[in-house]
Amino acid sequence: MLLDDGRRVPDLPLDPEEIGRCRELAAAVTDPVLAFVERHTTVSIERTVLRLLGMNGAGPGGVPLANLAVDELARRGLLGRGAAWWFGLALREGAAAPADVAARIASLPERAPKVEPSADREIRALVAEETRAAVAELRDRVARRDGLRRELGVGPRPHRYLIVATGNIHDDVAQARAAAQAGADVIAVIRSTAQSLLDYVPEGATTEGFGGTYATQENFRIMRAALDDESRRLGRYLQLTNYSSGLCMPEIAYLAAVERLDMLLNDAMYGILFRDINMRRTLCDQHFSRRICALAGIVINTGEDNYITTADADEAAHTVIASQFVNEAFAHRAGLPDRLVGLGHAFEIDPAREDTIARELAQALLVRTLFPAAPIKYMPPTKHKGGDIFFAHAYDVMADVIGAVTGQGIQLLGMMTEAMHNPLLMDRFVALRAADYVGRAWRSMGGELELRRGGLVEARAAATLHRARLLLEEVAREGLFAAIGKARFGDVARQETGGKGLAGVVERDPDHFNPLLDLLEAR
Amino acid sequence: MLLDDGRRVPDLPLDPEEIGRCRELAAAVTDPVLAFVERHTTVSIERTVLRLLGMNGAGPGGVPLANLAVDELARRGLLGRGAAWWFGLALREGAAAPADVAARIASLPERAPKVEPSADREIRALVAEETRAAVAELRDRVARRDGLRRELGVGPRPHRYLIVATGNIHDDVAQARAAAQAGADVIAVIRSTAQSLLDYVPEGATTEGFGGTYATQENFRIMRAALDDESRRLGRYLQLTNYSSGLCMPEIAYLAAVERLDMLLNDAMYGILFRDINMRRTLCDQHFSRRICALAGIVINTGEDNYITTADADEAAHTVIASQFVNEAFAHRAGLPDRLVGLGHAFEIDPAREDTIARELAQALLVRTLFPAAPIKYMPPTKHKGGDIFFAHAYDVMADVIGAVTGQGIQLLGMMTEAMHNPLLMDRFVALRAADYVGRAWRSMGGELELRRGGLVEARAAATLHRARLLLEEVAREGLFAAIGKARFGDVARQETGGKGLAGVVERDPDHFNPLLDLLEAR
Amino acid sequence: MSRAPSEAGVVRPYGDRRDDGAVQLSFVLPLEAGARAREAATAIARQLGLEQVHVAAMERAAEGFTFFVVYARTAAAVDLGALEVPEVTLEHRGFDELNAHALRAVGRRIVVLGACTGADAHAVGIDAIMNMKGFAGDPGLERYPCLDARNLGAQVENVDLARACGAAGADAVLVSQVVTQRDVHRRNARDLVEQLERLGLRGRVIAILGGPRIDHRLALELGYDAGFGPGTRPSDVAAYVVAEVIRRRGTGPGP
Amino acid sequence: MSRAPSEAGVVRPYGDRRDDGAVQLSFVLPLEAGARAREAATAIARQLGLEQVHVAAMERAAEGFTFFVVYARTAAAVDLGALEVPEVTLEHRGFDELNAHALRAVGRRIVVLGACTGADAHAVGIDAIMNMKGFAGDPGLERYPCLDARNLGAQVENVDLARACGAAGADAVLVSQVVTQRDVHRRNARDLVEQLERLGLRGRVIAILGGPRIDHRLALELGYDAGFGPGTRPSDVAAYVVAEVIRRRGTGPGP
Ligand code: B12
Ligand code: B12
Ligand SMILES: Cc1ncc(COP(=O)(O)O)c(C=O)c1O
Ligand SMILES: Cc1ncc(COP(=O)(O)O)c(C=O)c1O
Repeated sequence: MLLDDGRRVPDLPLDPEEIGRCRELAAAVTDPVLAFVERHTTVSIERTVLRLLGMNGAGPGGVPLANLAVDELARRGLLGRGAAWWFGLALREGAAAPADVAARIASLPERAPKVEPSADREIRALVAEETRAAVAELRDRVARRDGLRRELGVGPRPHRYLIVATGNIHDDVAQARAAAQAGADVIAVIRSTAQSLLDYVPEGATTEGFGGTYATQENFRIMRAALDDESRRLGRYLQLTNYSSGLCMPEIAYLAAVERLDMLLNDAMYGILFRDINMRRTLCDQHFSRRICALAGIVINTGEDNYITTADADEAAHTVIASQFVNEAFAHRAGLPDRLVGLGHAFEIDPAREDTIARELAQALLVRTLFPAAPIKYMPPTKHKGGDIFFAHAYDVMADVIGAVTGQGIQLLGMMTEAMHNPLLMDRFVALRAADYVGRAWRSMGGELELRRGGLVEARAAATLHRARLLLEEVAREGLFAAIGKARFGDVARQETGGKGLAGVVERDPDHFNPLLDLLEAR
Repeated sequence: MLLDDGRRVPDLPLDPEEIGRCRELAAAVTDPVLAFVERHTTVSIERTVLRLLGMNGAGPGGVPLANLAVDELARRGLLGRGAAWWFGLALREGAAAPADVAARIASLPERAPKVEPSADREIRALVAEETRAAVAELRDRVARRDGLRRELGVGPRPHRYLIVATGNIHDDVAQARAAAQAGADVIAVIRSTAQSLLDYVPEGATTEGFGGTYATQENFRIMRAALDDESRRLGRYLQLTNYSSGLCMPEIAYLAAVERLDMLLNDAMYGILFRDINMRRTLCDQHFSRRICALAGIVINTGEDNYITTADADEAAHTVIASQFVNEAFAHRAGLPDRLVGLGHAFEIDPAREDTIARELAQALLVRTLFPAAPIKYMPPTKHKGGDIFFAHAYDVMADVIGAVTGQGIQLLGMMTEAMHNPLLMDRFVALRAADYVGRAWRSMGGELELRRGGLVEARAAATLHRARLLLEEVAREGLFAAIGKARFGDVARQETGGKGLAGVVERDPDHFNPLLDLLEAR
Repeated sequence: MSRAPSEAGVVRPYGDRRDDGAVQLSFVLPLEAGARAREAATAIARQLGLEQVHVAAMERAAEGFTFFVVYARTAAAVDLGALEVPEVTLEHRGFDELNAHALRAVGRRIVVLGACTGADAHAVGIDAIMNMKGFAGDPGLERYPCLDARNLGAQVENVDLARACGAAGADAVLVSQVVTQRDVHRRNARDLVEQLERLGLRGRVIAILGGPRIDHRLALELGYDAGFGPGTRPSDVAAYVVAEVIRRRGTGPGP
Repeated sequence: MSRAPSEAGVVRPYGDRRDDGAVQLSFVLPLEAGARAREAATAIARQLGLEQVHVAAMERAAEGFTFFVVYARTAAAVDLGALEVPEVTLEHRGFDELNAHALRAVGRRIVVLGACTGADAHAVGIDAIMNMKGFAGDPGLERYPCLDARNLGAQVENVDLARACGAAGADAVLVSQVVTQRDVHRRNARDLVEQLERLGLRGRVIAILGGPRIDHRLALELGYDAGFGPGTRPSDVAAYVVAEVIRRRGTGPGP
């Protein structure tokens, strides 16, 4: 198969009917979810709207103003109308600064004040206008990012994606620059453990994280500035990514857009399965966050790779594919074109087994072939790595090889110290040297190799696709919520009303007002 | 292609006419050389005969008795008749022990004594009888080796070949056992630097070598005993190899046969090119040593891998193939069946270049396809390794992959510390873990992958074969001696009368007597 | 020739000859590659007491950073006799035998709670120990008739876990810690012990710590009764828990 | 934010934070894997002065041998100011310029003999420096009009090389040493210097040692004037030889 970027990968004949049916089923899976989403909003969505309208920064005690305001509205049961409306009301009543708006919202009477229809219309018009202006400004920032990217160009695919995770944004910057100089194309700043569970976005530059660095607007800004600088010095545009995941998906997507990030980890199910976040909440948040990504031209990276860290990669291969169809359908419904849908998968089969390359190749090629226009994100082995860094390195190299032969779009580089610590500078350097070599050495092999008709690789790919279809049939029949309840993905079961953050899901009033959503949906 | 051992490798269509022509040319190259060989003997060949007849051990000053005797004969110009004849004379005159024979030879008058034709016949008959007995005993030992090998079985191919080289045979034993336990199938004891240049075989157990351990009969015995023991413990027959190379090729082949070695590094041109040993000498010695290997069922490993440590592996790929045809022809002429002809080649293309895998694959598959019944020996990268052990490890892993996909017979494992020191225990362990993984992971891939018709790999293989034919045309036309004089192999030029050891080449008298050769040729 | 090197006396790193002291080292220095950086790397190795220092690789890893690979020899030697080796001693019995033994000696099912605590969401390790399915073919604690094993999952707050121990009358609590950056696991593991103490439960509950970067020594140091590291099997934990419960009740020989 | 870490002051190994002292180590101990071996490995690391020792891998490499990978922190720090850095200082000129300069200053071709000596048969290194073809696109010494460069090849005995230096009136001798097991290169390299001395040539000939495990410091120690290691280019050697010959003749500024 010839890829858009000119690379070739081995042809993998697949049953087009089966593929078509998977897409239909995925659409059927998303329909009822989106119907639910369209009837609800969440605290995080509402905070996002307020942030767009200028309510950034934190109040006394470090609580973000947007949280202060939305919590007050929620407590009073006023959120169903949309925070923007209340923002408009405060503006109309003379509030000047965002802090002032927050204060006014906090001092609203317990029962909602009545307003005249004309005042209502004015409020909506006023805020819609503000929103349009804010979105225009956002688009400007995005255009600047795209300008620099066009000017400098990105490296050839696969883009080498490396993580930094010192916990301290300034150390992260030093590490990111070093990684870029050594050949990284994408820098991912890993978040501090459990930021997913925070129902607010921390403020400011941070220097104390565990297993990662907090995702904050200021940290985004600092890193993007450093990467802009480094991009110019290297003459190659460096991409930046972070996580739009957890309880603040939409807000982080927005802040990332403002700070010109290029990609975001953003999955429809990750938070549910791996962070025990309530599924209603996550599914509302993911939709809104993806609409923002669509607006800002941010590539989303889905998290199917995670399933095979808890489930067995051999047995659960089809769950990855099924989930990708679902993630794709959700993404399309949120207005993301294929080129922004970075579906995730991984090289995670237990290396103690036989013929793992045949199956890894089958899986990687299957994903590549099913989603030809998506910039597939390929994760290296992680789960089966132990402390033997030499073995781990050899194992990573194999993932580099499969990535090269199957034309992956975004290639995470495996770390030989995966089982020990967040990567040190030398770990990344070692990984990049090997990836450079593999990339060079295997350059044209994707176009040189063919698969034996009906052989192990083809048969495995066909079987996986088939099982994915069967799973999708079940999920479409029973509904996504029920399927998750039966541990169909990642071997993890979650209940519809369990998990964290359900309280933050609010039914929209009939007169619900979300001018940002209106704009996003109008695109 | 389906290999004898049941493995499959990708089909590589080659022009059968070109292949046939290469074989004809190789035969044409060897003809005049063998004509020369048949008219000559060497000090080492003669020493071998004396050793077979029992003249082992060293005299005063540590000089081996065989050397004492042969040197005396040579000095007197008596060697042309064959040392066996003089041995017979001494026996007939009442010599009892080999030392006595040596002493009698040393005290021969300066001019050769005349003997009656009947005495001459008696001498010849006597020695021929002794030779037959000695050869029978040798065959017995070989049969014991084969028995143990059959009893325990050898591991699946490729056989993993690891070197030990501490300089001390006892340390070598510890390392060899450890390597075997970690999965080695073949142990190679590397010789001390420059043993090639010694015109005698040192005696006894040795503990002080540089870059390796002396090849001595006692060292062979010690290591084989340890490996016999370890083979029984592991339930897997461990093969032992050493070098039949340099100025003592035939003697070492004989001693290796006695001590039940399984393989020997033995090349028609290595000594000439890389040790500056005279070519007449080497070509006589290699023929005789190969006849011994044929008798003893020893697999020879040729040294074409060395060419691409001095010449560029991309540019000189065809010289490897041409030399393999020549080595094969010499081997066949010495009575070696294909299953004992372990032709050598290597993964040595500069890793800084592009698409090296396509070319390494082409080369490895070409060798495999041209010599389907030979237990091809595949060397890992060495020359382009530096001190970055992580890079070196990744690079080695790639050679393991190509070895697996192309069904090599004997796979040397690369050492991540190749550029530093002779391997440490941990270096071998690391290499074996990676090779195990690659072997498992890529198990069936040789049969799963096919090559694009007319693609890079096929085109490269065809071009290399073609260039090998052109080179063979030249060598057949001008003669091997002249071709070596023009640096056609390994970028090294040598002259027919230059180099070390020419004085040890002696024209055979018309009544030359070599009862061992007679037996070997009669096989 | 002795086959296996001796297990007593003094041992030193082994490269290719007994006691040669060969070690491999790698690190980065914040310096540009060059003669000075090479000297600096050598000096670092010398400060570690290394001899015959060979800087095998010096590579520019980035602006102002150089990666080194070093081979050297050390005179460091360990006297095995003098080594203190804190070790969980386990007496392994068959699955049925252990269950019968435990039920006989304790007279009821032993209550075991497990969780991955704090912000740590890595459930795979504790699941491997507790869930039916188990690990590497070894069934998990939930499968043992002699145990009443309850896996509370990941991201469990210490205070909630401590309370649950009280409520369930737990005999043992299994704590998993996987994220260890800047010693977050130490703080978090100590905190649970404090919570148990605050509730007056520490004496009654066998506290067990586990995870890929945990060992018995560290667990003891953090106030636990035992620690289990990488590759632990559920049967190891079952054997320990049963023996320890019985030992504490004074109804059988301790572990 | 300062971009490049400073090049002065004290430096320490860098993992992910300035001065964190992170190093990686691997070695084998002649012990069976187990708790005791893990303790022994930790003890070895501690003897090296390492802290926060984390035994990341402990694998049975063979009967009685265990392979370890260790990550740890060191307090070792190098004061760059106090470092002595013996370094060949080279003033690089263009090919033509160097030749013109040399011929002008010396008035004849400088005679340079080269060989890989003793039992060492590794000719590739000395060939790379001397042969026309050169190394990595850099032409070899034979190509320099200002030099009369003669490559004697490998396996050359020291006594023969020393005599050849006398016979040829060599200005410089280039010695390559590649095999270094048990310091054979040291012995062999020293021996050549002695041979030159015996023939009264040492003062007249610039002695240069090179090879993958050679550096300037080692060469000085072994009695040479300069040493060149991995990655040396012929032009480095040419620049040095020309400058040194001129310096010795007192006809120009030294290197
Ligand atoms: C799978 C995985 C994940 C999955 C977790 C899924 C899940 N539900 O568990 C996902 C993808 C979600 C994930 C996310 C993250 N991870 Co994670 N993850 C891993 C990974 C790849 C494997 C862990 C694993 O499952 N091992 C398999 C199990 C069976 O082994 P085990 O845990 O060692 O358990 C065994 C023993 O230790 C013991 N044991 C364990 N617990 C207990 C308890 C008791 C009582 C007993 C007796 C025994 C015992 O028994 C088990 C069986 O033998 C490791 C890297 C690695 N190869 O180790 C990284 C790793 C643990 N993750 C890491 C990090 C930093 C994260 C994140 C924080 C990154 C981020 N900022 O986004 C996130 C967030 C998660 C969080 N907050 O905790 C780091 C931790 C670094 C450190 N030293 O602090 C690691 C080491 C990767 C790395 N090098 O950066 N991760
Ligand atoms: C090629 C090679 C061979 C070839 C040599 C062919 C030939 N005619 O040269 C063959 C295959 C014949 C061979 C054989 C052996 N080899 Co060898 N070989 C190598 C190998 C793979 C590459 C060396 C090389 O050519 N490098 C490329 C050149 C360009 O680099 P270089 O030598 O470093 O030279 C550069 C600089 O150092 C410098 N330089 C070098 N010399 C000089 C001199 C001067 C004056 C100056 C200014 C600069 C300079 O400039 C050069 C260009 O930058 C190395 C492993 C490795 N990757 O390094 C092993 C290696 C050198 N060999 C080794 C050994 C032990 C042997 C044997 C003794 C093994 C045996 N017992 O059979 C044999 C015998 C050879 C002998 N007696 O010397 C060991 C040495 C171990 C040690 N530290 O002592 C090594 C390190 C492999 C290993 N790990 O075991 N070898
Ligand atoms: C989609 C997605 N979100 C988030 C994360 C990170 O974890 P956390 O929940 O700590 O942000 C991952 C980890 O791989 C992921 O794939
Ligand atoms: C055929 C052959 N003989 C011998 C040797 C070893 O070298 P030496 O000449 O030191 O024995 C090699 C090295 O690779 C070889 O390939």
